[in-house]
Amino acid sequence: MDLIWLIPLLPGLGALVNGLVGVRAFGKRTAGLVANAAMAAALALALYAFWQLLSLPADAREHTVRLAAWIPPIPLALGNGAIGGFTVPWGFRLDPLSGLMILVVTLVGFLIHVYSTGYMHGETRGAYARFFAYLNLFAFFMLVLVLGDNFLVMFVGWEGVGLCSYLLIGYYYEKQSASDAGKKAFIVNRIGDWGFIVGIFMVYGTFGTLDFRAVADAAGPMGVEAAGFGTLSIITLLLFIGATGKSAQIPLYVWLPDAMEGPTPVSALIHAATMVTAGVYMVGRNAVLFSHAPMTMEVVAVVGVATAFMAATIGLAQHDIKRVLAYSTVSQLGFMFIAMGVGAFAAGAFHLMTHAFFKALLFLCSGSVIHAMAGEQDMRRMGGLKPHLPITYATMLVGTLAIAGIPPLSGFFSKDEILYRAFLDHKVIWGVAVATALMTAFYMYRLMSLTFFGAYRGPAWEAHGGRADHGHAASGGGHGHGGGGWRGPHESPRSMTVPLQLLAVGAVLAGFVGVPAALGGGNAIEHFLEPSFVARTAAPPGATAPATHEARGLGEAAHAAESKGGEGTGHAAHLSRSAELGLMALSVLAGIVGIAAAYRIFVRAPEIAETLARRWSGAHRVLSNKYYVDELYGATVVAGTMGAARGLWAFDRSVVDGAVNGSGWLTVSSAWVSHALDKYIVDGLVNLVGAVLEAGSFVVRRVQTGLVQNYALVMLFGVFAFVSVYLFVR
Amino acid sequence: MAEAAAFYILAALILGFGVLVVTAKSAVHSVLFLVADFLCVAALYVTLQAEFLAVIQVMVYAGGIVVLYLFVVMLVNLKRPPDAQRDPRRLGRLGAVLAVAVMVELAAILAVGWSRPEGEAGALGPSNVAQVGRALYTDYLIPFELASILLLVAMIGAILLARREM
Amino acid sequence: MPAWFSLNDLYYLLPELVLASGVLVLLVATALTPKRRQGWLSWLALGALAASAAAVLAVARPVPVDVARGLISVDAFAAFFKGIVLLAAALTVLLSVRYLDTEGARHGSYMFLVLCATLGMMFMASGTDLVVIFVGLETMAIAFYILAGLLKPDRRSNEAAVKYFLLGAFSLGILLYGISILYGMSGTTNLRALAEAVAARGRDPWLMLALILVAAGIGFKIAAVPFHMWAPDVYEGAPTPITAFLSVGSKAASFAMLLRIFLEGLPSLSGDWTILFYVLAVVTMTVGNIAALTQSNTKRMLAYSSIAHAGYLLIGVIAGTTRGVAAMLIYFVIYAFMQMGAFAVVVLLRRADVIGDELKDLGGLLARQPFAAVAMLVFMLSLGGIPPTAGFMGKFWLFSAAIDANYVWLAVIGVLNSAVSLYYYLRVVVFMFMKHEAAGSQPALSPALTTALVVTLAGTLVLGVYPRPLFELAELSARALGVVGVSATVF
Amino acid sequence: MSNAANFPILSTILFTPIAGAVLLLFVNKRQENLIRWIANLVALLGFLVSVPIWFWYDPAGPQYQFIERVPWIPSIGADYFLGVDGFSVLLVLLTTLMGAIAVLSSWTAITDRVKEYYVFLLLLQGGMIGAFVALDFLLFFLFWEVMLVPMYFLIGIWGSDRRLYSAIKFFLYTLVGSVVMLLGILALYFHLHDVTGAYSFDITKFQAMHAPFDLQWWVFLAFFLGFSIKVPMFPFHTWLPDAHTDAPTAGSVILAAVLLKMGTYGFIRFSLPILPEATKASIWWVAGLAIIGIIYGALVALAQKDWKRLVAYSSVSHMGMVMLGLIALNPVGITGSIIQQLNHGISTGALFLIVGIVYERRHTREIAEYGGLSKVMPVFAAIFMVMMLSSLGLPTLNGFIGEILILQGAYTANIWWAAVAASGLVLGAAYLLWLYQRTMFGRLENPKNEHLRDLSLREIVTFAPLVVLAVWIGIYPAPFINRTAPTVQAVMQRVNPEYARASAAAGARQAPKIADCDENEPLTPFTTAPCGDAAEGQAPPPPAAPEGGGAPQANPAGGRH
Amino acid sequence: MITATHYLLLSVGLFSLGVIGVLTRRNIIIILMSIELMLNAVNINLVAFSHELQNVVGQAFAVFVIVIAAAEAAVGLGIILAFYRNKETVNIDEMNLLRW
Repeated sequence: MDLIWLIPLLPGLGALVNGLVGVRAFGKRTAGLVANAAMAAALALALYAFWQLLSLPADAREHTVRLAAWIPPIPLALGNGAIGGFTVPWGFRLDPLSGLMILVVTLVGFLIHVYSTGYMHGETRGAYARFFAYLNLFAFFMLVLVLGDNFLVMFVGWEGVGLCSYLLIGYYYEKQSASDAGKKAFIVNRIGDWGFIVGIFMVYGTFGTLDFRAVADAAGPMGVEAAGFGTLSIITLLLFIGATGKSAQIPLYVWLPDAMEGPTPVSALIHAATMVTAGVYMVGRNAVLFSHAPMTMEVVAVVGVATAFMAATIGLAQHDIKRVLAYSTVSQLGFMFIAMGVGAFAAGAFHLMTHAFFKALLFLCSGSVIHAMAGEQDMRRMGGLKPHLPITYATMLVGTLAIAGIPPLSGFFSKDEILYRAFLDHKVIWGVAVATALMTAFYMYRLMSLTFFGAYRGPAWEAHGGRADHGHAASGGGHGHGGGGWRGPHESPRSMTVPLQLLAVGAVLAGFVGVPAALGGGNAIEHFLEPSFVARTAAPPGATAPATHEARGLGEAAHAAESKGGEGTGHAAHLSRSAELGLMALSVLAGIVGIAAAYRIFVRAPEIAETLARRWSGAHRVLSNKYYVDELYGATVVAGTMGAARGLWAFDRSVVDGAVNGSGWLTVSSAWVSHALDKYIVDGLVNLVGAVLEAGSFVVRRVQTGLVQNYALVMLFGVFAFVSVYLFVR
Repeated sequence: MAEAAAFYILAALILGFGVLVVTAKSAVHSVLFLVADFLCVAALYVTLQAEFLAVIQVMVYAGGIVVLYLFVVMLVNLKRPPDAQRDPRRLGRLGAVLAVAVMVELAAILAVGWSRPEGEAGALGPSNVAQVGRALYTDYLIPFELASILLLVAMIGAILLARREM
Repeated sequence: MPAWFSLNDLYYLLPELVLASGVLVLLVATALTPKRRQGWLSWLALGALAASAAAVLAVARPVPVDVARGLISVDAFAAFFKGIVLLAAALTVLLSVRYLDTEGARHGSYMFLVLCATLGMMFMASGTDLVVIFVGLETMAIAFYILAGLLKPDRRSNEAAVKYFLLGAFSLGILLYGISILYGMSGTTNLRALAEAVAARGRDPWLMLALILVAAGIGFKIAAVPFHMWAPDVYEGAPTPITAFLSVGSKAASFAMLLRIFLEGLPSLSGDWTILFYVLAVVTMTVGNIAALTQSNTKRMLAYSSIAHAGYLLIGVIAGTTRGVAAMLIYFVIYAFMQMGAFAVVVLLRRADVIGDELKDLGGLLARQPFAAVAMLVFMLSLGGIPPTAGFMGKFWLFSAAIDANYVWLAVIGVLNSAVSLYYYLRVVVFMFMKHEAAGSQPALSPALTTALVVTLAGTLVLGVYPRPLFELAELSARALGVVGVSATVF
Repeated sequence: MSNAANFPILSTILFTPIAGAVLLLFVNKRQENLIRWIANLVALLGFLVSVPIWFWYDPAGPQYQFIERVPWIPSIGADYFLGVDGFSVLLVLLTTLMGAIAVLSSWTAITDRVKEYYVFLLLLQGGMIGAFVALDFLLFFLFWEVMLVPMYFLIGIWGSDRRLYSAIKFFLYTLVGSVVMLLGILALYFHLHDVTGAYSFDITKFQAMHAPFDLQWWVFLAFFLGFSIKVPMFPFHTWLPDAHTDAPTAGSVILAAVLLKMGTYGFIRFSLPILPEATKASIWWVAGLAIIGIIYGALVALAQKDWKRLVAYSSVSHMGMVMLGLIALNPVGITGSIIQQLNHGISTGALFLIVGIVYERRHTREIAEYGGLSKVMPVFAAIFMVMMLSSLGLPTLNGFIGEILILQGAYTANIWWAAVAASGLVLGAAYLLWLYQRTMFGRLENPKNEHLRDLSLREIVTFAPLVVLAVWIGIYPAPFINRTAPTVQAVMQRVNPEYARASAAAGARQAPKIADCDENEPLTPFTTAPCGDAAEGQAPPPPAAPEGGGAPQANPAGGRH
Repeated sequence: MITATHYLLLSVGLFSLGVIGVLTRRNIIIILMSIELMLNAVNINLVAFSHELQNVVGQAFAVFVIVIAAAEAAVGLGIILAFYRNKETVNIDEMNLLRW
């Protein structure tokens, strides 16, 4: 386990090799091989490390490796006036939570790498290596993110994955929309990072350390800020702002749908399975802090549920296959935050894991579809693909059922756990979440229907036999056929279908690690993860509130003993087994209803969709325009910033500079104000002084008339002035 | 009383001729009034028991300098009247006003009164030519000699400037 | 009281006597040399100046010596200024050699006048009696009136002479009127006796009047605003080497006189004249710099720059401390080098076909005459006070004197002014380094001019990097001011 | 390792470029390639001779090391007094490195008046080094002013468009500040004389002096004007975009990388330790201006259509960050400020080089003229990407380290400073990414860009050290941070003595856990620095310059030679 | 009783007349003469003080002033002649080649 730092480093090396050498020298085969080998090695190491972790006793499953001092200690005062030392090590920590995450990242990552070798084969040689370099780099940063033992190392990964996301979204950089989307992703993430980083400063100021474990241990004995809005609440709120950016929650979710401009494997890996869950992971990582700040928890839950619902509604009306999935991702991330917000950290992490499998699967399937359709992403031009793409269809169906929460697929267990915990916490949240689950099932099956069922609506392929210029430049789908003409929808190569099948297996089986007690399972994953969510220091006796709260948040079994003192909530956290089963049934029902409705509308009677869209045209328009949020942001935040920028620039050129140039000053006073604002005002305050001096110079020169008697006059005036001053002043 | 009468008469003459010098239309007239003025000043010196200076005044000023002026005036006045052109930017009138203002100020300050510096009650006889001579040749020998060089410079300079060739 | 005159007096007057002899020899030699072959007279003049300088060194004494019944003080202060004046004169001679040939003027009479002016300046620096100072001043002034108008065919030269003369005579009237009142207040013209008498009188209104009038008269000589009006016109019109001499020698001697009269003669009124000079200094440097900003004629620009420098130099007077005086002395040496050097470049540009005093005549000088261009760059930077040139060290001393004497705002105005001044100094640089080459024949260096440039450049650079000897000398000299000397005893 | 032989290393560093400039004067100006070779070799040599101080400087020793002291003008107490502490070591190295890079980058960019160009460039180099190594106030000021002249010429002769205007603006603007600063120096100088009875320009004496508050206040204002114009801080920044825009590439690089550091160097070396009370009284408005600068600079950068001007305004923003860390007056903030100065030198220098590359090829800086360059210049695009990321503070690159330390320091001083200033990071990402998108991404639509050459080997070599440094500082900044410790410690002793007192304990408490420890890099520098004596008022920082000017032997056992 | 003050007031008057002349007349020669008036005013002062103080210095000084007045007159007239040769006038308003 001392070698865990190698897990991120291997893909890092892969990225280095491919980035420095590969883009110039490697053939596609070599480049793909390097990247895949790096990922495979990382996967192997991760499996080994995880196995070692499991072999430890449950309360000792934590291992920290520190490579070096990143920032050596520098004295700094803390919030309480004491002087501490600000220092950050390059430290990595393996514990159950990070163990789970590295497994997900390396496993899903590896599969997507494999998939990409097939999907990206149409790229030119350099671009191919570049893609894999980025992908490896992403894996590197993602692993740093999850393995980091302190806030700053996590932040390294945090920003790093943002960068890779930027690079990969903008992979087709010649496409304006792609580079726009990349930029948007990065900047919106940066807005979130603002909160994260300020939160980090507060963490240091409060605890004097940035180490997760030390922070958690220090926060453990602190009181829960149930009554007011204390330091921990502010910290957690700031951290959560960071999470909303990375995990695409309201109000910072807008970048994720646009991020679908990237190649589909990227969408699968980054924007579905791993990176976007970083926010969830971060909240889970700081579970102790969050659980001490109930007000933040409320915010988290509300934001989560609102995002889940809103994204699901938008998903109903999208036509782009990837966009549907993107909104679905946003929605599912909302679910995870609901879990976090209601204190079900383990459930959230569980859903994170299952989601990684089925959403990656769904994305890769959509990639397969797009591949088959030569880059077409609009579902209105698909349909009836089932016979052409049997494997894709089957695996995608598995994914759809999983996300819809149909037992015994993985999505069922994790989603159900969240719904259950939400029900315990707040009925309204639960209600909305169930509605969302229904919609999820609906729009996912709508996607299935539009893609695989019905009549084929796409272009005729025989007529396009000679079409050579399709491919990424035209469609953005990132797919090319090595120069050959498109010969109609067809199943993808093995390098793509095998990962699909493996992921489908995962999507089916991943849920079984968390079979709830109500179904006779042991909820193994929750027990496994739980040490990551608690402070090691025991709560001081009498501090009932935190204990109670943790009990609520962390599962009753673990803290049953501690929650003895706590009454009310502690007991309310239990439902009878039958009630639990009833809830379970309800959620399954929601899934089935959704699927059935979608089947009815889109497969059986497609005209209903038209009718509905016409009848609810207003709502439909709002939904298909994504609630106009992008437009709103464009009109307010972006326009405001750019307006300020332009205004300040004008200010800079005219006033600040102008006081010292003068030409600006003169121009302002002239009638040409409108034109001048743009052009001359800029050269305006600095130059004013210059102009004044120059004007002064001319005045002084005019006095020099060349007439001797005037000179004598000036001299006499000097005498006169001095004498007068003497006479009248002194 | 006689002293006072002499002073007032001479003062009136000096100032009167001074006004004429400054206001005379013709430069020749100016020069002539200047001679008269200088002679009056010389007379004033006599009343102040500065006979030597009075003589010098008559000899150098009235005899030398004024002749020079007259000569130059004659030389340059032949062609056209000098006051023909007038530059509007010249502030002559303001100059006169300012000069009067300065005069008033000076007079105001000087009229406040003057007192003899202490411990300097020297003895200057009624005929002090010898004393002046001694002062010039002992105390002020160095400036006296320097003045000779100055006069040499002036002489050579005047020649340099006045002759036609370079 | 010692004998009215003795060999001792003659010994201590050796520098002046040597120079006066040089003047007479030169006069005779001029008379005997045909017009076309007068070139060697310049070297004769240079020899006389060198001999005089040697004599200055020879008679220099650590303790001030009173000579000629207290009319003259042979002290380090005087020696320092004599050194500056002689240096300026020597450089003027070097600048003049080819200039005179180009203009077709005679060397002999020109050099005679230069030496006479120098003689007058030396008396101004060493005189401790108003009469000596005044006669020395006039000797210098009259020589300059003539020198300014020496290029008779040149109407600008004529005009400069007339203006300088009329205004000079006018200001002389004012100065003398002031001096006459001073005499009336004290019964003496000796500065030390004057100081005692004035101290006894206190702030008498007459004294104040005299003070203002004398300040106005001297203000004219040092070209302080508002008594500066003559300077730009005369500097532009006069022959360039004379302009240089006027701006350095005349100014140095006038400042020496100013220090003598005010620090030695009127120290008890320092409260009053400090304010007066404060105002003069501020106005002078500001107006000088502002007016210089838009000039297109190099000489005229340098004239305004010289006016501004008078303002800076007044800071030393205002501070009134030993440090202040030392700063002035230091600055004058430095100023002599850089100002003479700048004029040397202007002289260089005077060719048979080009007058060369417009800024555009400097165009592309770097390509045409790199040495001169680089030298001019150094002079301009030095005038602007940029290290590592000497000008920085000079300004540093002046401003430090002001700060030391608690005239912080004066120093602030001074430094801001010096920043403004860089604008027009750099304009010169722009023309030399960044503009196209000007028309006209190739400016060529003559041996004399090269010597002058090398000397001024070396002075400007060396004093900027290693000013130590100058500083020590200047402090020594400044301390001598106002010290009553011992009587002369050599023989 | 140490400077066992008391080799006058600082003088060597200082005079190498100056000697090179003098040497160039004697080369025929038509032999342009010879001139280029000489200049490059001299610049490289200048860097190589400066490398030993990185190794020889002992963070555990006295603050100032490699002391050289020779009387210069004894009558006023000015000495030729050189010495460096960790901060100046870093800046000197930055200067020599950037100097070499600037010279190298000019090979093909400058074809006109080559000889003068290199002479000025090398003189500039000498001036900058001098300012960083001088421990005599007068000497410092001398070098400080000397720099203006060659820079003026670099902009004025080899600049573009409005070069004369920009050059004179640069010159006068900075001159105004520095002359006022000179008055401040003089006021302190006379106060030192009043206190000690001796005239001296010894900076270490000033740093031990306690001036009355009134004097401190005025002098602080004077210094502030001088330094903040150089930095430049918000209302005094307008010379910067013009100067940068019109300067030749090497000029911009030097200007951004080194010249601006003069201002912040001045604050840390002079304003803070000499005028602690006045500094503390000014924290609020200085921080306010710094924060305004961060946001204002970023916003104005966002509005630029001119590539170079955009980078110039980003400089304003970044330097605001540097100032913020500095005025936080705690060790983390100041350390961050110092590190960020290096970072800014590296990243912004590189960004100017990047503009220079395309400007040399296309002779326009209009962003709209470019687009899609990634296609034709992939290596260039990659380097640009790295430097852009470094500039916007991506972790694992250098900018992040500085910004995180600065913001943490600012947070400790005042929560709102950090909160507001951190928004600069967002804006920074916005303008840089947008710039990158507009120039590198998109389709190559301008036919003039179709045949742009990618980087030549020489150009890659100019960037290589910068990229290496960016990554090094980003991943392992400890050697840099440790070297700043004596400086920070000395400053703290003046402005915030609690830190000086508590640092030993803090270091001991926080130090463990960290496994790695390079032998040359003690991880707890604050423990070793002398501090915490009760009478810290009287005790001057310990630079102990023995008579005769030998460097104090920090490591007696280290004499291997 | 005629005191020094009387003489001073006289000299102020004469001095001011000279000043007015300098400032108002256009003929350079008359300006020169006005300056002579100013110098005479100075001399009246000196002699009056000399008499009042019974001190010879004033008279000696006055001698020097006269000498210098003479020298100035000579040089001044020479300069005017040189000017006149070029310009054919002694009008001071026509002398404005050097300005600004």
